[in-house]
Amino acid sequence: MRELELDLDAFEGPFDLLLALLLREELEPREVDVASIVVAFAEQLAQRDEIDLEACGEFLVLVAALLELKARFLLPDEAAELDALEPEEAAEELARRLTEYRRLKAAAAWLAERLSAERDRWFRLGPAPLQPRAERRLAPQSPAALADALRALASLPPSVSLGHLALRFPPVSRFLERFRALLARRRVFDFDQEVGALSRVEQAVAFLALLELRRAGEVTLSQGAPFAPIRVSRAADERIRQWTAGSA
Amino acid sequence: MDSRLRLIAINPVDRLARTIEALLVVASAPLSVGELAHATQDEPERVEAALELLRDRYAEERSGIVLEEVAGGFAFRASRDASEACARLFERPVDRGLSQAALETLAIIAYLGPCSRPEIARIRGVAADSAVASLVERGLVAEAGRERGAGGAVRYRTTPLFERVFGLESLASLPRLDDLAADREELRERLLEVAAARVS
Amino acid sequence: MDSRLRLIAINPVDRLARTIEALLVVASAPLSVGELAHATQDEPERVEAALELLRDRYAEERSGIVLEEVAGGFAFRASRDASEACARLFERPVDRGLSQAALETLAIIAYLGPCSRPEIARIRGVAADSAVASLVERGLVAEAGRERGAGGAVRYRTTPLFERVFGLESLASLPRLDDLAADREELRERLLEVAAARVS
Repeated sequence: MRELELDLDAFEGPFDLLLALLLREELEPREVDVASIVVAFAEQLAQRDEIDLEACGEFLVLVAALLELKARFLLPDEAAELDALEPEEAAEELARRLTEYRRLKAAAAWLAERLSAERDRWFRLGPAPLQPRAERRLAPQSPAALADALRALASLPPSVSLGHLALRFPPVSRFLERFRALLARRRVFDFDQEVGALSRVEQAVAFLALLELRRAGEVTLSQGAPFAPIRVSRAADERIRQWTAGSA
Repeated sequence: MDSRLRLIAINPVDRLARTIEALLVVASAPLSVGELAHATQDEPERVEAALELLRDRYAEERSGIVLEEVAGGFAFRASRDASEACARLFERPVDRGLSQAALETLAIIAYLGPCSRPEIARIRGVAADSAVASLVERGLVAEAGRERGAGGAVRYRTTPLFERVFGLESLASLPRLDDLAADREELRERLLEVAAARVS
Repeated sequence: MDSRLRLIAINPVDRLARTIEALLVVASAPLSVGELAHATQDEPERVEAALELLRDRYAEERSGIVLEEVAGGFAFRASRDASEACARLFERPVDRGLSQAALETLAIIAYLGPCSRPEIARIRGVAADSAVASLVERGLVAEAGRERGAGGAVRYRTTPLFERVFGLESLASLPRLDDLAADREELRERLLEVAAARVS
């Protein structure tokens, strides 16, 4: 049996190994030492910190396909009755996947070449040193809104009995909906600012709704200090980092 | 073709200036003469001569790119005649309105005249720090000295931008609040009274 | 002094080119013709004419600042002959090159569009987690939603920085995969031969 020269340094995955073996012109399937491939793969696994189940699964499928080809070659007559799976099918599937991988390997080689060719192209990462400041603009506003705001501050709410107020708790669901809608539009909001204009009872119910959202894992809460404004942010924040000045 | 010939043809300071141009367009902070000399491996005196050349080439009225000397060194900026186009490039979407907290804070400052944050907090019954900060950032209010001279709290007043946004010729054209108080002082007292009553 | 005289003296496309120069020198990312037309409030055709003028003025060998068409827009960069000087002062976004695993992962994401880690692992035959993490850290790829909406695996796409670092006008300027792997037929035939061998 031919001695297999396995280059473990160049070994990046089961596909690399199979490709190397199959493309070696003189190699016949019966000469493939499947055991040494398994050993090479196991050694590779041992060098890693954690076992990658996905890679192991892939490897098993490929080794099985290879073993089947080899078994059918070694036992041509019985093999036809052993299994319903057509060897052509197995080969076709293997060919499809190896071709796909091979094309991407070629693409990776092209990228590597391009990267080194473009090493002398320097450009600025991040904003310009004297970039003009982005201005926050506000649509025209009505002065009546100012008068209304001050009038509200200058008048006491009508005094009603506390017992009556207690009967009129607004439903928690109202605030759940309101905060969810708010978080659909904004990543973060200031709780105090949001409920500042509400009555104390409403504020209390709003706070219950906030705790409910936190319990459900929909929001995260932060507060700089006791009694400081509570900041509410979306739990799954999926902002996409576009331009990063991160260096290698 | 002949390298000696090319050396004579290209003015060496001009060549240095080109390299400095390149460095300045990549830099994200102003570059000092020292940094430029290090990067170009050239003498600081020659770097200064090259910068003089560039200052002339990248001058206001002559180019859209202007070389500016700032505290940390030299940097490119956009020319002044491009400022409108730059503003459009960096503009953010227009906000439709202000938060309730910002609106109340703005109303207090507009009607009562210069106010400090503690004063606004007393009237509103909640801290005013973030509301004031957002109004300053928007340019609707600005600092206006301190209460009782140095050491007192910073006071804030409305800006001309505030008047433009609210379509006011001046603060005198704010809607009248005669039903609440006769003048500014009375209004202030009334607001503080109500705030105290609200707490109790 | 005489404004009519100055209007005649300045070629209007040249004036537009100056404004575009200014925009490009402060922009944080390449600007498309559309973005430039919006910022300058001018016609896209005239913007293109002005860019042609600038492309000539800011050309390699002629200026330290070079205008390039990249990542779907136009941007300034340093001329290639200033590369050594730049290397003394700045850091590259991808400094020590990329590992083979990272390059393969990058190729998969660039060619196949948004991909999840399991998909990448299926194509490469090994886990892609650390390769994806290193690409995200370098800003070459970024998250792009999830497979089958919420709950699915996170998918990744290449960023504009990827196009810029690799000097691509857009993802469409990547070479076709078919051209890269011309011997795929050969591979296929060889495998089929292996399969057919048992029949004979």
